[in-house]
Amino acid sequence: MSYLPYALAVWLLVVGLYGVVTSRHLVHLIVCLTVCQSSTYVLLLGVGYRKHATAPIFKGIPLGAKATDPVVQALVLTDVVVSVTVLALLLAVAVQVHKREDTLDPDEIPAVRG
Amino acid sequence: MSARTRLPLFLVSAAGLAALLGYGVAGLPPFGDYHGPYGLVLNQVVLAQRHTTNAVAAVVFDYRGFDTLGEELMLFAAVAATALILREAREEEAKQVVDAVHSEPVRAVGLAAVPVVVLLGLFVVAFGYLSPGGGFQGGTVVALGLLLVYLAAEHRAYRRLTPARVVDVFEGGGAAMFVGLALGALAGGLAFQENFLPLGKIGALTSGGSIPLLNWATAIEVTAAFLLLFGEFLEEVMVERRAR
Amino acid sequence: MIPLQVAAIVLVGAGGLAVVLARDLLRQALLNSFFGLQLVVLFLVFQAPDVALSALAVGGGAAPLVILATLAKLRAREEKRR
Amino acid sequence: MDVLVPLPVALPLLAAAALAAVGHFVPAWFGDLVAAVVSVAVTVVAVVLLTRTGAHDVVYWFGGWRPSHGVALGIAFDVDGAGAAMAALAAFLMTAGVVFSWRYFDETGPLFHVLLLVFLGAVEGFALSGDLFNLFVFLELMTVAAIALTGYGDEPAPLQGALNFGIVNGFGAFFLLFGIGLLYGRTGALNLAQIGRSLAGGPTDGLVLVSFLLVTAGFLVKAGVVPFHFWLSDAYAVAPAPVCALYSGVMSDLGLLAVAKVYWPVFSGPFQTHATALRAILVTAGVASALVGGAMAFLQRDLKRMLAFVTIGQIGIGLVGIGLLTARSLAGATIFAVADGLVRGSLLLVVGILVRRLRTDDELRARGRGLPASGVLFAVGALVVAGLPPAASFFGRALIVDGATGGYRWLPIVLTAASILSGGALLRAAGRISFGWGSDEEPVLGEEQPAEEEEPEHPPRGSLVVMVGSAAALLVVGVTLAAWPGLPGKAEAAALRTLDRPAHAAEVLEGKPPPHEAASAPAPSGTNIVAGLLSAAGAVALALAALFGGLGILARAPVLRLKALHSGIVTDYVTWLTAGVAALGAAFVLALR
Repeated sequence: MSYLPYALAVWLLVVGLYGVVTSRHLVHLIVCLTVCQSSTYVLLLGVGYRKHATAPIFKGIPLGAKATDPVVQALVLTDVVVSVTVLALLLAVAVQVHKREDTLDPDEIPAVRG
Repeated sequence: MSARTRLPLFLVSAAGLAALLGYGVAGLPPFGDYHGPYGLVLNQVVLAQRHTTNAVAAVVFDYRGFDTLGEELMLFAAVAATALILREAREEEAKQVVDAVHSEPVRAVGLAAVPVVVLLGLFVVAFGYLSPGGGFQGGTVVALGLLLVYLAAEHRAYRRLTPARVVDVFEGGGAAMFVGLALGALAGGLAFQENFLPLGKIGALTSGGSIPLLNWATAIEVTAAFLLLFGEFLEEVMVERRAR
Repeated sequence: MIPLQVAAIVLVGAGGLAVVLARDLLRQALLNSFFGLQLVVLFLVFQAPDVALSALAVGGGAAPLVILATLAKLRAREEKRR
Repeated sequence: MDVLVPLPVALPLLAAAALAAVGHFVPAWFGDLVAAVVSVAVTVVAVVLLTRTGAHDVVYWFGGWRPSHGVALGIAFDVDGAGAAMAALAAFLMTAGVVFSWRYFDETGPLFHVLLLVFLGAVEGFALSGDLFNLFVFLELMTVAAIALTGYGDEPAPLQGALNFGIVNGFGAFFLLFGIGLLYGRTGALNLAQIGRSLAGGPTDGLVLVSFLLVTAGFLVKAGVVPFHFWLSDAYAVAPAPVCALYSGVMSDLGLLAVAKVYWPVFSGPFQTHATALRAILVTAGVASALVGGAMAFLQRDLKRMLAFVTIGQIGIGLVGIGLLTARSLAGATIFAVADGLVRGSLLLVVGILVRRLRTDDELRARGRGLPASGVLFAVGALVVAGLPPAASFFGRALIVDGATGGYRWLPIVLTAASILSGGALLRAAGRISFGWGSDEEPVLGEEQPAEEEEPEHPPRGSLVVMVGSAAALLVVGVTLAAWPGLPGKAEAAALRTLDRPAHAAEVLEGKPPPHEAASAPAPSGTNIVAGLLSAAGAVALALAALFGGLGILARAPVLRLKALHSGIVTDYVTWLTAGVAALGAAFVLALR
């Protein structure tokens, strides 16, 4: 049971990969990418959690109280906000591809091959 | 590869990958038994060293402020690039604007919500280093609040409120301010990004030295970035509407 | 581990699967915002309120908005072509 | 602390943000000017830093947070010889790229230069950082800027290449971040030296193996090592040539050297007793890359794609150098990466000249239309890629081979074969374009691309002198780098310090000066010189055979199948990525346990 959060991280990464590989539409694919990304957030916050601990905000709690790790939270919180702009960037590229190719099926977009 | 050969290859590989990842996470301490040291040491020293009650904000803006600098530039670059790609691909089309909502009561309620949400966002920014929140979260909320102008009123009003040129200036300016504050410390003989203001009284809005400044620079940057982003995507939709 | 955490973990796992399996784009966009909100709950029970707040602003606002705008754009363009 | 250290990152990023803020109000040339001034300044700063790393690393703690009791509170830059050299290389290549495209991107406003500056800041940060998460941040920043830069095609083209780039590199970053999560859970540290110190006493268990796998995979995706290389040729096909020069000369090399940068401080402790097995795995991956890259390069007609595969092949040779796990090979790999990066950058700028003058970078279509100056540059660059002595990359390659320990006697033969393929491909193109040799139909090289022989909207722009000059500058520096006094000895001393994990950790975390490493002054042996000459001669012979004998002989199933694998379909690429990580992981688990 105490490894369930880590199992969730593995699950999300693999499931997201499955979604990407079987995707027939680039927008669908890009959304699946964000599922993979959330797996890393779950892992990071999971490793920084401590039993019976409060959030690392020391307002109105006794000095030296047990608190969760602030570092992983800092890493994740900025990345969450930034990742949505990267999502938007990829979607904008997809919109541009659609404009020129009339399709967003990865198997049908004619690309330079070989 | 045809789709028929791709899937079996993927399933075998993914099973292998899942096994490997499982093998990896099995070496972690059980959930809840994290024993540090990095974050736990910071939890011990943050009040004395930084006078901010929110340890996460101290990490974001000071201890690991250099990561944040990189993340801010990522936000800045991603939005600038999105705007570029969409603007280049956008057709020059009719200027006739169709507005989203026509029901007056809905408009009134929506517009009334704008100041509420914006104020909420500003509140989240302002107290970010004392309680949960900060420039990243609050900036996003402020941008969402202003976006309600579009949803409730009209596209033209949103564009008038957030003209692209001005937003561009703030988007670049917020990021430049963040880097500039760090370089300022360097020019003053301190380390890059070192705090150069008095730390203030623990729990007060003036606490944390330069953290409030960095926090507000971030808020400006994030708000402007999201306003620009939303504006560009809405413009994409409006172009199609107008064309019909 | 407390039951609330177990519940949040199971929900997020199911939510992620649902997003991946949804083949209709609009449906996927909606499921994705649900998934985003489930993550908010998970972060809260992991004692990470700062992250939960940013996941709320992103998952409940910014991300669905950008995705829906993209879908509206693509749909409008496809209708125009017909 | 040394005030210069933050500047290579801070200057470009500040300039980028400020340029974007004032972009609407300044004339078009302002962007060129700012980018040029900043990249020259960063080049100077990086070279000065390089001269200061002679006897010890330059360590810088951001925010002034020095470690207390062995725990790093903040983020450190740990500038060693290799890092400073890469930083200088990146800024110099960027300078050449900016000069090369002077006033070329005027219409799109200052954004091209804004993104270039962000890219420069990101690669500088990645080259200098000594913190694992910070490496991740700069890797991502590099990706974001690069996705957009890839879209600045010379002609309007679908951004499919940019999308493949973003998606595959996105997965690389997720793997890296997952690995960081594992390491953080075990060690509670993000500083490389501190993670390494914490791992050193512990077991070589699943967590260590898998985190090494994930972190390495993240970097190898960026480097473009087989089978993580598929995105690379698609991105090069659409990106403008000066941007390709930065990708080839900087981004790939940085991904490659990051493997050593993380392996030695972090993982060398727990893997100490498994070095033989690890060596076998990494050298195999490098050799596979070298051969696949060379073969695929030979099968291209689009020069940018050809150089993409040349890059993959040369990076493979560099990976062999890092994978041999000796100080001499590491020194060789570093010299090789820098020198060859400059030469590949120069080759891509020459392709840029062709694109701007002939409006094509297709070997067959450009047959007999080449310009004399660019033809000479291209041919010399091709010979250097083939391993011609006494160019600096030849020295690097010789050190790599000399550093091989027993059991790798066959390495020179395989690496020579790979170089003959890469060099032969480039020389073939040079012969066909400059002299009109050979035919203008080669079905094996692929069908005619959908013709875009549109009349140029504007006459060819850009001064030829400026363009040739910037390409020539890269080539000259890349070739003559070997003349830097005592370069091999210095590189080896630096590599020896990298290999001494405990001393390096004490230097970073406690500021203890490292022990003086007595470096020999290795010189390439006679065998190496003969091998280099043979390799260059082989490349010329191969090119001539291809030009006058035709390529019909290659129209066979295995060749066509290899080409067909590079399908341009992103879901294929992600499948290969998954398979590659799983295979590499299986090899680790079987060999290292």
